[in-house]
Amino acid sequence: MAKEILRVNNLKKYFKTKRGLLHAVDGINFSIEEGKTLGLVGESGCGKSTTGRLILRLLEPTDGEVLYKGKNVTTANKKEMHELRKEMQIIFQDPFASLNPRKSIYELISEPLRWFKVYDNKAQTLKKVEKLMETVGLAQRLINSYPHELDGGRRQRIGVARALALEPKLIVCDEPVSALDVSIQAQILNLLEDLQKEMGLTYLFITHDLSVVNYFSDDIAVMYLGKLVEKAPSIELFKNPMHPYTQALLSAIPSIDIDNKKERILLKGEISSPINPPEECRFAKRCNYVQDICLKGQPELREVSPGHFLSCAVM
Amino acid sequence: MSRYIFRRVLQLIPVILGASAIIFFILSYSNQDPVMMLLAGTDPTLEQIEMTRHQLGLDRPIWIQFFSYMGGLVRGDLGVSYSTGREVFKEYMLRFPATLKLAFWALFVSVLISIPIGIVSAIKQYSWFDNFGMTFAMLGVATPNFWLGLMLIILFSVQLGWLPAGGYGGLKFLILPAITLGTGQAGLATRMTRSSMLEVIRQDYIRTARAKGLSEKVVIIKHALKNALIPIVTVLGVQFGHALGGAMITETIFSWPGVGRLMIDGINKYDRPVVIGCVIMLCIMVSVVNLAVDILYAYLDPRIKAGYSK
Amino acid sequence: MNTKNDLILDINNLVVHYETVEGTVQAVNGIDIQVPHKHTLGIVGETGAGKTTTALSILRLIPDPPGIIKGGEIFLEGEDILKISEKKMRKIRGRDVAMIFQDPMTSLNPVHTVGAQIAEVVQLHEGLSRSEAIKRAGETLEMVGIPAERSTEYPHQFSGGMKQRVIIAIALACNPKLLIADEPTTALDVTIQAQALELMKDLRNRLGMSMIMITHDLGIVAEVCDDVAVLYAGRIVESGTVREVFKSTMHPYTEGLFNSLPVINDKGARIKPIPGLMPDPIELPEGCAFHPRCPYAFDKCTKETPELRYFGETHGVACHAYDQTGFKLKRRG
Amino acid sequence: MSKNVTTINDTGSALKKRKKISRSSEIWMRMKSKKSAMIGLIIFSLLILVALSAGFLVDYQDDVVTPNIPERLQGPSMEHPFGTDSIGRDIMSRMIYGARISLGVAFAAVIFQVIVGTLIGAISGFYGGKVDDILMRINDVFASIPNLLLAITIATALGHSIINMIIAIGIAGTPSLVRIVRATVMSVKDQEFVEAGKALGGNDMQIIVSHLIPNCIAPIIVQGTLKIATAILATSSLSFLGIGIKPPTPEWGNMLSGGREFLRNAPYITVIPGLAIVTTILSINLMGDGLRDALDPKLKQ
Repeated sequence: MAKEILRVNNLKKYFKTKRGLLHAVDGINFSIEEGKTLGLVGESGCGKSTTGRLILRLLEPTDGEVLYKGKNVTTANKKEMHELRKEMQIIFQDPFASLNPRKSIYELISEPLRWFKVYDNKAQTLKKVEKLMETVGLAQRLINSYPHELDGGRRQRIGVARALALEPKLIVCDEPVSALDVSIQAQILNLLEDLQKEMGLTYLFITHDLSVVNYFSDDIAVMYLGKLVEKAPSIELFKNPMHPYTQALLSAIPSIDIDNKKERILLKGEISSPINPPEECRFAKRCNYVQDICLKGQPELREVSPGHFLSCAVM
Repeated sequence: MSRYIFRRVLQLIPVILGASAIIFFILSYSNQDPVMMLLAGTDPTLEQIEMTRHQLGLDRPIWIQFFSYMGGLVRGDLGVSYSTGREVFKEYMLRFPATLKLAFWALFVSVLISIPIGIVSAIKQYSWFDNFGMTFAMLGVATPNFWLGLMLIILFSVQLGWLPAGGYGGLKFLILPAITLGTGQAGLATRMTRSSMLEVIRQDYIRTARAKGLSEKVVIIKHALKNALIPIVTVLGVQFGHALGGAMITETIFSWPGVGRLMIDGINKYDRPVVIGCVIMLCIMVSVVNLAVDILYAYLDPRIKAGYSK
Repeated sequence: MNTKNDLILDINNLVVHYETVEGTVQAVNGIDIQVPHKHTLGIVGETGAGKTTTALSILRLIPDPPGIIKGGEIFLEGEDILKISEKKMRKIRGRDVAMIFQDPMTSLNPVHTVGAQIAEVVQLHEGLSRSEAIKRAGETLEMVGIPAERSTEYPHQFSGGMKQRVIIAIALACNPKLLIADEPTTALDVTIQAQALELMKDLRNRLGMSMIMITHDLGIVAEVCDDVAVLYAGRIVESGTVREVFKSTMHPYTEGLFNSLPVINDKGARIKPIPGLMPDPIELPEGCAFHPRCPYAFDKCTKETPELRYFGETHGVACHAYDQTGFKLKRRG
Repeated sequence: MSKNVTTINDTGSALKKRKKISRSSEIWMRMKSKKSAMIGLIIFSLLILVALSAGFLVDYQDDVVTPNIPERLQGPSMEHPFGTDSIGRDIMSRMIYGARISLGVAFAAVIFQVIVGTLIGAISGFYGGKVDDILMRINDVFASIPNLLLAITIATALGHSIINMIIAIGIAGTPSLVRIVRATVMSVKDQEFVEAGKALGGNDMQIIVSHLIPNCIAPIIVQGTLKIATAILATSSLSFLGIGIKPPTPEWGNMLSGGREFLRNAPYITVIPGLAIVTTILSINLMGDGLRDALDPKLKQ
């Protein structure tokens, strides 16, 4: 019924550093169906943001391909890429850094419209900007304000409005709410949800916050040190987490439920270095169930039950 | 660490050769003639001029002159002065002790003024002391050395007669030049100390130190100052390096027989080997001081040390 | 209610302002806090609610200028620390009251070894010799799960989670009676946060400390705290035991916070954000500071600031809505 | 379309009172609030005014260059407020003309530096890689020779004229400006909003015009201002050493140097031009500092 809008095949991104090759993203595969949300979850340094940037080709991949509606994004030429930018957009994590401090809200939101020459006159552009501001819940009188005069929540609304300006189909949301307070976070999440319903948007929702991702996503992919370790529909993942890392991650969320205290799985140590990682399973050093087989390498992601993919040799 | 030093010394070579080449060509394309300068006042015959030119090797094409000079340079030969006929390196070493002495005492004056004022100004930001300190620093930056030197001469030599107006000798002769050069340097160093301290005392680890119950003195000296020193040491190092290369203006005012005077004399006489020799030595001085400063960084900040050993 | 003698900390009507060029920032506007011995109090609130200001007041570390403690009393075991000399206060910091700061990346001095940074505090407060202090530093590191040999290393050689352990070690080195933790795990990853929380809980129980846990995360409060105070615009709007506040929430703002959270076990439950924004602390609205965002606000809320009133022994709420008989919150599912 | 979306209702925020103010007037307002910056600006404007109107105020032949031996070495008086010099010329007239030379040379040299420095620095910072490597190595070599020494060498080689002074000081001050511009461009280039611009479909040119230039211009203006002070200092230093502008053309540095033989009897010949230099440089630095604070939008809070 739903068709695939984005497919990522064996995507890799290595960065050269002084100490060796940093395997930021190391051969990941997934796809998203139109109108759905895929949550990409992981801790800092796992490569989730790099993945988002690779999809939009803000970074050039080392290997692999990104297909948007069957078109290969990674090999698109300048002109094709320019057209693709209208279809795929991004909302950044830090609403302070991602808005040019010297531009007013009008200039910020109208920028893509002007660049793509969507309208031939200023009045139409202004009307569109006003409409976008209304859509994301920004008061019209702020149109000439500068980002530093606004709070984080409003700034993030500007980021959303800009992403919507060209009426894209796919939006990569890179930790869009993690810099915000709980009550403001909830406002932005609701906004994104409403927009999805109204405009039929597809989201890749990148976050480290599991409770948010569960609420927001249809499917969840869990990332650890550049690899996907598990992927499943979110209800299934939360009910039946299979990878030891997913299990630990889920149990680590502090719960507000004071009556049902769950047993916490504590992991040993901390995330190891992504620079020149050894052949073994990336999680082997911290895993409570590690066996000899794990040291031979990380297994491919395989389907263990319908829609539920796992990369673990033991479970 | 030693590998790091070795690498730095290697990097220095192209810079010195480049700087020498620049000065060489600037002086060579001058519309002035060193031979005429040399023979000035002797009413030379055409023959004499040609002979001198030949002796100095200036009748050869410019590229030949250049490569012959550079060839000498690579062998460590700075050449011979046109005007005195002596080896440039010997001339230089004759003057260097005076410059070293002046540079060292100027640094002493600068440190003595800038660090205490900078620290107190930062701790008591916007107080009357801070205003006073910053006005002083602003004036230090805005006052030209040559004028400050002359003002000190007017006051201490001409009016009060306490100190000599120039010349080379014991401490008496050193005081005015050292103060002139040192206070000039102190202006910038004071501003740097203040801003660096202000930056550091806002850091979280200073709050951690206070939360331990440490006294303010310990917090400032032990926890803040060491972190703030890097930009201060950088500024002081650059100034010291330049002073080592010859404080041309201060040395001129106080008739201080250092390498700065040698350089000025060389320029005025179009004595190319002397000028290039001085520039090369200056580059070496600046680089040696920079290297010393970098090594000092490693001592001040373990993160930088870790970076060097890679 | 607790009697005075049971309390390690008793704050009465604390008011802290920051005088800035743009106006007076009313950061803390009359806060009462009681912490009994061996209890853990959670202080919850969003950015700008006055959490950190409250914490720093207890150590008298409010940056002055621009901060001024305008009024109130802070009794530490019966003694008003706002009235003692700075010298005496320094003896309390690090020895009786210790603090853990939010960002482990910036809270350690980069130019001193971690061992020296721990040894410094024991040397200062317990009169140990340098070598004894260094030995103690090693023991304290072991206590937080770091091998003693690493005491000669510098902070940049530690990962984020390890740095936070070092900070915990510094705070606990002198066995403080009260530990103030200001968002101690916000900067950490979830799995590392779990390790740090576990460690803090364990040490608190072993050392018999009282603790104030400042956080914006209600989940952490549920896991770690006995009591909780909810802060909004520099005032406590609701306080009580964790059970009281979580299970029979009374203040509309607390309700809003809970409704803003996605429910992890119930994907269908839609979040209900609090409309609007935190008020500007320079221009707090009249009456109840929450009234512009409150769905239950009526006339009185715009005029009078509600006082904390108690329902039962420990459950306090500052809300006028309870003047109306039969008022009840509509908490989500 | 947006019926489901909650619009933020404002809660006593300070934003309500805000009217639309243009950016330039906002910068001006911030500048005005800083007393020291305004003092600097006023003094500097007066100096420029004096320099520009020098031709109306004094007669170059009669007042500035022609010796008047009978009136030599007269101390300050009503007739000669700053006294006369060793050959009897009115020091005030010479100072007024000297302002034109000192400021003129400095301005021209800085314009040279800003044009060349910005061009090289921006290319280097924007393109990076090999281009950057080569340009920076060359720049490093120039930077390794101290400013004053480089200026002296160039001035000596070219000969003593105003144009040559401008070239000498212009070239000598360029390497440090190249570095500042390059560092600024690189730091702006790495900002997330530049990446955001790319994601929104901007091409190189659009991103340069829209994001890079506006964020680099403020630091360049500030540095340019401060560089005027350095250039004035360099001009007068060279003239003082007898390498720069030669008498009888009046320049503050050579006037001051001319008083050296008369320190005992006529110290004012040395004192007054020096005070003028200090005042000028001080006013520029105060102004530059104020400008830096005023141009930084993040400092506003």
